Amino acid sequence: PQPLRISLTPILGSAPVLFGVEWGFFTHEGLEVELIPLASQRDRLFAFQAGQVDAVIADVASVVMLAARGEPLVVATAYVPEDPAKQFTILVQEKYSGIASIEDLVAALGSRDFFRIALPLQSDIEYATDTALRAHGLVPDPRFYFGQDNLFIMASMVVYGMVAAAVLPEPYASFSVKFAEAEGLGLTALEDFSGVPLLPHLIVFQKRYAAEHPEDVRKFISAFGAAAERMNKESKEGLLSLGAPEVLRLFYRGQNPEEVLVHPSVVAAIEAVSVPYFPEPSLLPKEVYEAVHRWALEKGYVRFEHPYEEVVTDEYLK
Amino acid sequence: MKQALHYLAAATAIFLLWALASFVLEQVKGWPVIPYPWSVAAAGIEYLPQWGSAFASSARRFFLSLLLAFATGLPLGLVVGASDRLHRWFSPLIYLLYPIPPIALLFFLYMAFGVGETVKVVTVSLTLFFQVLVAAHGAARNISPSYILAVRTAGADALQLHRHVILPAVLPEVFTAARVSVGLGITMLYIAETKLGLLGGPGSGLGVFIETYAMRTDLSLAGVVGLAFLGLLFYALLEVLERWLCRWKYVGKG
Amino acid sequence: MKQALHYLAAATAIFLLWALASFVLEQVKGWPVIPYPWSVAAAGIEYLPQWGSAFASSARRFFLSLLLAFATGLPLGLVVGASDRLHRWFSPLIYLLYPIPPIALLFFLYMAFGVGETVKVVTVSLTLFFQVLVAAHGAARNISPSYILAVRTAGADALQLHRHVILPAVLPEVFTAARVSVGLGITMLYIAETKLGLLGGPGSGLGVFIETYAMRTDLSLAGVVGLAFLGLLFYALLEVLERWLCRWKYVGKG
Amino acid sequence: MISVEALRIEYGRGRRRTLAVAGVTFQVADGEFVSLIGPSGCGKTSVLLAIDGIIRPTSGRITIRGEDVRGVRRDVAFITQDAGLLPWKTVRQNAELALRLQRRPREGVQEILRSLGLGGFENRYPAELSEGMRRRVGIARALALRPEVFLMDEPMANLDTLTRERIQEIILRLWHMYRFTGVLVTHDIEEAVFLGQRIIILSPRPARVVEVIENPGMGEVGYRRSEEFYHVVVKAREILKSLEER
Amino acid sequence: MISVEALRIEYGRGRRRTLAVAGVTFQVADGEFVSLIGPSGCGKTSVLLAIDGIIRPTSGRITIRGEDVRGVRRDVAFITQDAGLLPWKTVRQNAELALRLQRRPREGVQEILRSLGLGGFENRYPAELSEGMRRRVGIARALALRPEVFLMDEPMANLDTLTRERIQEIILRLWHMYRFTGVLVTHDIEEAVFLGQRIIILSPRPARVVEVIENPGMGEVGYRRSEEFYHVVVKAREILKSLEER
Ligand SMILES: Nc1ncnc2c1ncn2[C@@H]1O[C@H](COP(=O)(O)OP(=O)(O)OP(=O)(O)O)[C@@H](O)[C@H]1O
Ligand SMILES: Nc1ncnc2c1ncn2[C@@H]1O[C@H](COP(=O)(O)OP(=O)(O)OP(=O)(O)O)[C@@H](O)[C@H]1O
Ligand SMILES: [Mg+2]
Ligand SMILES: [Mg+2]
Repeated sequence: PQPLRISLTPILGSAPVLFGVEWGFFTHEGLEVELIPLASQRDRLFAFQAGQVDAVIADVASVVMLAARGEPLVVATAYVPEDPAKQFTILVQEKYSGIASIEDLVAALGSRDFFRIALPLQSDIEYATDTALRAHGLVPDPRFYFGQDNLFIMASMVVYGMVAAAVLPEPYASFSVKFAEAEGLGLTALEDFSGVPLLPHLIVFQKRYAAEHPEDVRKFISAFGAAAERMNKESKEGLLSLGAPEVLRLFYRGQNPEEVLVHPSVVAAIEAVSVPYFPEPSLLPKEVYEAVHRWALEKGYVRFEHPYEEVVTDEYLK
Repeated sequence: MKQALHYLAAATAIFLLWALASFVLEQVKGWPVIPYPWSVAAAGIEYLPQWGSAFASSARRFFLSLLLAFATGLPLGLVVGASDRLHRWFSPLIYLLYPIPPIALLFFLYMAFGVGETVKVVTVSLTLFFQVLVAAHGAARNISPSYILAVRTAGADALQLHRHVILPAVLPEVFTAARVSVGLGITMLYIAETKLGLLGGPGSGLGVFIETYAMRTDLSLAGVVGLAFLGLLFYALLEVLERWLCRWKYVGKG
Repeated sequence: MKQALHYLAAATAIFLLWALASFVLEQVKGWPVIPYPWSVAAAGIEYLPQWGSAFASSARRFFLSLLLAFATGLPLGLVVGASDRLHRWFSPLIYLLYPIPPIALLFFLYMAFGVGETVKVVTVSLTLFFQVLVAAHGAARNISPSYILAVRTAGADALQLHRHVILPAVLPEVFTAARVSVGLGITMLYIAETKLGLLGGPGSGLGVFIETYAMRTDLSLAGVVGLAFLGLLFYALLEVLERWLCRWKYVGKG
Repeated sequence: MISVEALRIEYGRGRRRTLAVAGVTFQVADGEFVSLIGPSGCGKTSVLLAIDGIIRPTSGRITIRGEDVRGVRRDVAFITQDAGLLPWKTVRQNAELALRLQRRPREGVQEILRSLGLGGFENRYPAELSEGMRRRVGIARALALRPEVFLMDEPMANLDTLTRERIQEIILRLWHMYRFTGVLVTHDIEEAVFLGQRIIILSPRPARVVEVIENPGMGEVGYRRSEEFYHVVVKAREILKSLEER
Repeated sequence: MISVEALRIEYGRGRRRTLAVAGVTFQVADGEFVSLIGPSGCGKTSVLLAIDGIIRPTSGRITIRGEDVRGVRRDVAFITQDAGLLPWKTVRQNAELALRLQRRPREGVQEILRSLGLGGFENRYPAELSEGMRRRVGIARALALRPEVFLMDEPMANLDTLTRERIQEIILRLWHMYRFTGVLVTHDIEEAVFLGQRIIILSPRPARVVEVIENPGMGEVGYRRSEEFYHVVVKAREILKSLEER
């Protein structure tokens, strides 16, 4: 039988898949899973649409955009951060930009032509940032942003001052702040995503694949849930020692774990990362879907409305 | 006139083939994989201000790059090509450096030129520069000795030789090279506009436009059509320029 | 022989200029912005297995792309160029499609060729395809009518005409185009390796090698040098091939 | 016998139409050698190409040995102005080319090359030969077909006097040996007189036959230095001059 | 007076060394017209280029009016084989080119063009002219310099008989008018005899003077059809033939 091809994003929501493979939860269910590493979010979505992968771990904005084209099937919530205000972080280089607060940032965006925030476009992060800026009375403009969908490159850029500000999810944000501190580079974290709903990470399947292999989808989700449950029980150290080299191998190929993971700044930065609680897979809330969908319509990222019911189903949850 | 007609016919053919492909794929796959040309046109019109500003930015950028490449590559190529000694010493240098893709050196380019407009223009024109250089160099080596003899027997100095013989003699070949460069240059423009990250909103260039609306195939295809138009525009420009500068080539052929 | 000497001199010149630039920048900026050539060499040697495997993968990929581009572009260009009618109808089509960068149509490429190795090779060869097509087309249009008359009066049919006249007549120009394509192709290879398809490790291509070690300038420059070598290798290959296939061009000139 | 009747050739269509040949009639008997001379651009090459079957006449009729000409015939050889050697083929390959294209056995080529003084050069490329040798390779190629009819379009153009005369003598010698039917197009008056039993003079474009000069002395030993030769040359020159002044 | 003494010209160095001219000596008196003839590749062009100061002799001495030749002189005009017209310049621009390069006033060009039958074609490009007209533009360019010395390197090559003779006559007429000192290089025997008061015959490479034929009848009315012309042509042909056989 064909393995289930799934493309991962280097975000926390992918962690249960990684550990599930590592701990053998999928093979235990009789499911062979093939991890497909792709260069960027855009690539992952293209590959999904083109039918080259059967499933992806993605954010809500991606799901909205995929819904507009290929009628995917959003199955389940993979991970929900505990605190909506802390799901993303705005990082600024205070030294170069003179920005110390969210108000400074809003003022800088409004007045300085060249000032830009690095973030992945067409993503939950862009949605959240738009919403946050609007809450501070600023009409979002695409010219505010510097689109970069490789989170690692973005983190490096803001750490080394190549951009003055960036918006990053966990664990990138905590990692970058600590790493910069350890390297003697100042990096300030501004958090103001209080008005933003919780944006879960999602497991997305091709509709056709789900129709043809409904059992495999159920098995996958149940193994995923089992892996998440075990993760919640493991210690942070145990998870890190097992997961970090795996993450490097998958997303940052060529970085030698024995070299990278002992680097003092990296060690310090990893220390700062907190492992969240992974809930049972559940349905994507309708309000969240609709809020992001509305935003995507306004932005011109999608053209037509796609009702929640056509996209999200609980058919495969248990 | 007649040529314009053929271009029109070709455009129509592309249009029809495209529509056909859209239709067939829609039937086979069950969803509109490739949007129909008319929906692309509609999307383009809906976003006309952005599309127009993207087109204008890309066109300006491309024009600058082309200009820069020619202003530097042409004289250098002529001088190196026209002298046997310079040719022997410099052409290996050119050929050693030529295959190095400028984007591989992007990091250093960013350091030298920042992340703004300059680095894009520099990246594109660096690529074109070598094309022009190699073409001008080759053309200068192939100039008929009879032309050179003609002006030398009339007592021309080196500068006059370049002005009256070498430059006009290589122009046709340089125009051919320029036409080839347009295709290549547009590819490089796209890369320069998107490789580093998307800067400045969809109105700041067709590359950014295409990637920003990547998930809206109709809009992003409108951007791709924009790139094709841009290429065509420069072709037409070069054609007009050549017909004027090299009008001696077009006489006596009906 | 003598040419090899000039290449050696050029390589030395590049080496010295590079070292000088490193030195000057280090003095000015206070930190080693551009690593010295010897530290790049050392880094390359340290990572030799990876570097070697990256080089081999890239070379294989590039060779395949070049082959594919020539196998398709050359016959098509010749056929379209050699016939007035086909030329009139097809060349506008070529020029309309030529400026569209294939990576702008990534989604369709993925759909057609998957996300694996194929799509990378296809993207590179698509770009080269147009270069070869345009060159072969132009060359076929410039064949001296006296050659054609010579074989037609001897009773040649269309196939024989292509085999005995058109193909050998365009070969030199096609080789020139191929040389020009090497530079462009390497750029596209870099893009294909870093921007699309399955992500590989640093051993899976020089492009990935360069990007993986972007923060280690010495290693990533070793990758850039690898690209330059790759280009040079293909240059030399084409040179040898041309001297063999077009040996009639090199006789009677000492 | 070659028979050309009311041959009319037009190029292009509509506004671009050019009338190149406007009704030319002449015959060439088997084994006869005639030369065709006329102002440049008058349509000489067009007539020859029509006889070879490469271009189709707009109207009129051309027969060779009573058969209508339709396409290139195996028993007709054509020599072009610059011999049309392919620079990427060696002397031998060039000489064998016509045979090869017609899928005929390639024997005898070696001997023809030797008889034309090209022995030892079989594996050289055209670029390594002198102009005179190149023309001889072109003649060898034609000769290899063992043709009944030889059509020659200015085969001696752009040669210096002595080389030209030497090739003219080679052609004459070959004609004496094989007695092919020959048609020579030239713009050199002396050449036309040296190699034509009859000299057909064509008018400026569109070509018409203006006059046919009989030249019975052609082929005699030392003809080039005879009084008769001189007089025919003068006569042909007068006619051609008068044509231009019209 | 042009004086060429023991002129020796070598090309290249080391293993690639070619001796093109091996000691050529001759004089041309003021107002005299001589022709230089020799087998192809023998070194004729080299001699002419040396006189024009474009190439530097390996040894030997060249003087014009007693002055050593060093570089291109203003009073010397050179006409090349194909007239060397620049295709991107109009007839007038081509004719004015030499004057322009030497920064001299461009008057009189119009009249020269008209006298050569090129009136009305001033703004045409070379591609629009017949071959004969192109040669005349080349002559106009040379004439515009009002030179004392005319050097001509096969100016009538690749022309048909009638056009060639017409240009020969134009050159003769100009010589009668201006009495310049002329050196004509040619490979056409009749041309050499028609335009040379003396005919200098050179050996195959490396060039040496083999024989100088006096040709006092040159320039007389109807010379081309005279007995004398015919005899000089035969004599020159004999000598050249004997050279090749050696
Ligand atoms: N393929 C063609 N298409 C259109 N016109 C042509 C073509 N070939 C020849 N012509 C025209 O037909 C006329 C006769 O041409 P042709 O080559 O037969 O003359 P020619 O006597 O051989 O000339 P030349 O002395 O220059 O060889 C010329 O005016 C020429 O411009
Ligand atoms: N620039 C050069 N470098 C090397 N050899 C040369 C050069 N120019 C001429 N030669 C050689 O010198 C010899 C004489 O050449 P030149 O052109 O003077 O002869 P020519 O009598 O004018 O020949 P043609 O009748 O072909 O015009 C030839 O063998 C030629 O190969
Ligand atoms: Mg002709
Ligand atoms: Mg010469």
